[in-house]
Amino acid sequence: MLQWLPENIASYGAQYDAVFANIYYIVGAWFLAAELFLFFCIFAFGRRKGRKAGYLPGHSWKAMSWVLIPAVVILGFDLAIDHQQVPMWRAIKEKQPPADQTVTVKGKQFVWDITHPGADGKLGTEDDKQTMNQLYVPVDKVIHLNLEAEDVIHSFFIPNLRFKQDVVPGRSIKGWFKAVKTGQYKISCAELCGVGHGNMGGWIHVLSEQDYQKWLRGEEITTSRLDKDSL
Amino acid sequence: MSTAATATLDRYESPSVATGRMGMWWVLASEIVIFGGAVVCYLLYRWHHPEWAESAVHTNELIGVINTVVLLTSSLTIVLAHDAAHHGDAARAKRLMGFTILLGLAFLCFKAYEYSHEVAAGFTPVKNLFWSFYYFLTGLHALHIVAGLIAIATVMRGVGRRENMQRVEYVGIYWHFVDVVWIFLFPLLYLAPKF
Amino acid sequence: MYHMQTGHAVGFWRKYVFSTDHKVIGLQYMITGLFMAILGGFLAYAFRMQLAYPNEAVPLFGQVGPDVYNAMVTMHGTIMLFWVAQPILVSGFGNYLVPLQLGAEDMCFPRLNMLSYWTFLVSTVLLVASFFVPGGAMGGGWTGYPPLNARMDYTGVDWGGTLWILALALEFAAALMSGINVLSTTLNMRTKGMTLFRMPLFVWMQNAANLIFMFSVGPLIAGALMLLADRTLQTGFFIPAQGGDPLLWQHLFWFFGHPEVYVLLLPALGILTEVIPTFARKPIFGYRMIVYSVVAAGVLSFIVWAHHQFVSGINPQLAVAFSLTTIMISVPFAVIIFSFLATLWRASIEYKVAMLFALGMLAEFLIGGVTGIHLASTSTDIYLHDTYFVVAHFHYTMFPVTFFGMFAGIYYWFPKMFGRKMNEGLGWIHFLVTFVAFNVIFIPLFAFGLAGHQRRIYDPSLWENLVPYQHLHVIATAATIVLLLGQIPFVFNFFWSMKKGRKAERNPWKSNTLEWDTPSPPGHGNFEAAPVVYRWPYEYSAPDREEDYRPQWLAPEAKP
Amino acid sequence: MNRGTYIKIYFVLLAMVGVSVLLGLAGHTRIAVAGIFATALFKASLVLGYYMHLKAEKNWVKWMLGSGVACLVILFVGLVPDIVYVYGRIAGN
Repeated sequence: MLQWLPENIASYGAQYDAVFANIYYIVGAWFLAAELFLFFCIFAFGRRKGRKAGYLPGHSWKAMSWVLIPAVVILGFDLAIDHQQVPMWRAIKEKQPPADQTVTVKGKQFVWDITHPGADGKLGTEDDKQTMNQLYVPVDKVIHLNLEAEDVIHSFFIPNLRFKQDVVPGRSIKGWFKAVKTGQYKISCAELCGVGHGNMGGWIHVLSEQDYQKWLRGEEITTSRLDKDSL
Repeated sequence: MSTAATATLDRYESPSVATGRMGMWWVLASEIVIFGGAVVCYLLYRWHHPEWAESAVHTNELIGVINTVVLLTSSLTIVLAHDAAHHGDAARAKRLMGFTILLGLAFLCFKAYEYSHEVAAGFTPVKNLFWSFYYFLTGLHALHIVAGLIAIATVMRGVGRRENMQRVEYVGIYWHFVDVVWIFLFPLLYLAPKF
Repeated sequence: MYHMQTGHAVGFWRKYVFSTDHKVIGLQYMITGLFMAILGGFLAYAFRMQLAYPNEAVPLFGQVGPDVYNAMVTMHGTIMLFWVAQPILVSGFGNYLVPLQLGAEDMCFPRLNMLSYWTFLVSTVLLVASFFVPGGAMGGGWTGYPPLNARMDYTGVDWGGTLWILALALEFAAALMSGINVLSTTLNMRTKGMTLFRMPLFVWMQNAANLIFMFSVGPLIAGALMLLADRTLQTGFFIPAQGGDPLLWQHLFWFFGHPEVYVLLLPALGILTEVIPTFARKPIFGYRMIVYSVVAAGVLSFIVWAHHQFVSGINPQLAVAFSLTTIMISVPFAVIIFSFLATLWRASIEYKVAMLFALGMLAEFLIGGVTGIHLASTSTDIYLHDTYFVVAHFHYTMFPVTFFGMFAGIYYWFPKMFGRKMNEGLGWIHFLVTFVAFNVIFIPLFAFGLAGHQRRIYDPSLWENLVPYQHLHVIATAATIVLLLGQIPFVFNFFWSMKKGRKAERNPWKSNTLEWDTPSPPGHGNFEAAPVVYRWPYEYSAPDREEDYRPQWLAPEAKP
Repeated sequence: MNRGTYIKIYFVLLAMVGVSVLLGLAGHTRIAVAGIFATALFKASLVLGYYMHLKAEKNWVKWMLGSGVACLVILFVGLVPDIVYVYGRIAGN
């Protein structure tokens, strides 16, 4: 199943997909064991003449331990899973590395309004660059996002960065990522936001440093396929 | 009635609480989480919005006090009606339930007076969120008063025919619950929010 | 029909329509639910066709635009949960079986019970009517998140959303009334000898479900009234610009919404606790352990709700705490599932259709359970939240629970309800088609979710990253049609067997619980004579008895 | 319980209304707020205990009503981090 995940271009991508795989294999093993046992019982213990079912009410602690011990082992595995995944969560949502650049993303029905800092690298100045649905970032830089919404709840989702955060009107939620590979990747809206929800998306353009500077100056970028009309 | 009751006694495991009263307790359990949920929302918002205190000074505390006393008195009359019904005094029970209904109507009249003055002063449900909550909480409570009055009136008719006297207790429990809700709404909306 | 206690005949209207008999009310709930299931299934067909063949007119439906698509997915979710699963599993089976299994004549508040059904029917009418009002039916998602649904302008849905809220509020009121009946009946109307720990597990589960429902739904009812005010009066309970907070609704909704999963799951597990021992001819393994697990799950279900909101802007540390509680709630359910597996060990299984559906539910529900771990762990949920993975996950939990559980119950109790057996051959076909088609629909959706397919978009062909997987939508849609067609044998079997099926005796499956000590179907008042209970309900294949079952009502044989 | 008790309780309740009103006038302090809610709780417990006869009721009923209140406490505590101390909330909202 895991080969379905799209290419991962986030700096934490390898660890992230490792968490994924880890859970997948632990849980998969338990799942297979349980299903195999179930199907074994179904086929092995069919009704036959002359054979009576065992009388096993499972009232004693000894009998119940057949169920309780596996359940406790499962709890152990679950806690182990949670223990190894929580640092990943903290790394993504709580501990943000210092920003190289901050971008404001504002969702509204049914576009993403994106404000890039201009050449001075600061938001809220004259040279800010406004785009619609197109996010431009330099590669290998820590990008902070101010995620906001104007009208209803949207959700800023970049599958290749394993990034998702709902944007809520009245809040400015911080997010961060660092893309390690240049190219164009999809942005979508992952929260039902009205009639145009199915059309609400965009592209993130991860550019090399030179290309990014070029874009800031408003020059043509040949390495990038700038398809402004597509979603 | 009595034969069916004895038959039931033999028929089933001994009941834990009289069936009608237990049904009323379940109703109250559902109501506690409904009113409680609304109050939890109000408290959370109130904690976040200290500026609501400015709106809250405009609630009419005098009428709040009067209505508290009216409801407490009606609680007394309905519990005395239960006492009378318990001792088989149907006429007295009926009279006391009549008082309760009158007091409930008085509560609604005061409430209506209060609402009309507030709306006239511009404090409508859309004025701000404090007033939205004020109308929401007191309105929901007033609806329960109306439902309680209908229930009491229905039971009162039965009591007049000396039928189902045990229901005086059940309807009383409901009425006391409405009173308890008001006991909390009164400080929440009239007294404490001014701080 | 003849009334056993009062001894007078009852007319048609009192008997079938305005009845206070718990069995009739239970069947009314079930049949209303089955009709709504047809509607919900048809909606699924229409929007799956749109996903497979975007923007082509859907046969039997017509063009599906984005607004219609939103309305259809919203109503599909609402209908399947609150107008199919809830009325059938909780109110339907609960009403029909709880008094029978306790040895009672009826519910203890029969008129409240009738009021409950009629309130439910009014809510059904309101919900169906909302399809036909200007602006169409509710299109803001079955979770009704504000601000989207707090103002009509955001969705373009006018009266549809308002009717949706009213219908839900009435449905909750109906479910509460029915629940009060089940709880009171269980406490006060157990026949002689039926102590609490001799009750069938089905009764335990029904009571647990109704208690959980009662304690979780209140804040949402309050919230629904606030949302209604926001929609109609323009108040600002959930509008940030007016000081409200959209996240409050999400919390209120999921504080109810997650326990609701168990409200639907527990009755279905209750059906399994009756069906599996009967056809395995073996006592349920660990009766008390299951009861305590249900209690533990019920308590835990109140502290897991925010795992639906990991990326919705809640405090990240709160998310970690909720992840831990969510992981912990898997333990009581692991205990219950393992108890079922232990029950099958050294069993003597009869492959009746009811048993097939019960086993099918176990096998499928496991998939739903294990995929939940990816969603319960906060970091992997970042990626999977609001993708098709979630859709596949909850269908793997809710579909087996609702439909496999319901079919297991219907095939099992049909002889009791209508006095005739259903056809086993047609039942096998029904089971095989349902089982295979269901998996073919939803396994591709897991793949879709992993590929990053976000939910609730009406036209996947607009999305460059999803176009390579379009064939999976076609497969899933084809399987949906097969699944729906596969219900035809059931519908035919149901109505045909009602009239022409093989006559069923009182206890056709040689089962132990009290409902099998009544005529099939039971008359008004249920039992000819008050039954007395002598033992727990799962005495199958006892070594000291020739026959492989010993009903609860059978007096102990005198010792020689 | 008899009529005398009911009437005595009634006068205690009235006195409590007076106390809470006086507390409301006394001053805008935390103690006054705490006192107001303490009197409300006291009043409610009197009504519950004596008028609704919860004192004489089976224990499970008290537990059942109490667990309803417990659910509300859970809800309240769980929502404080999000609704009161809001994560990422823009000032002014």
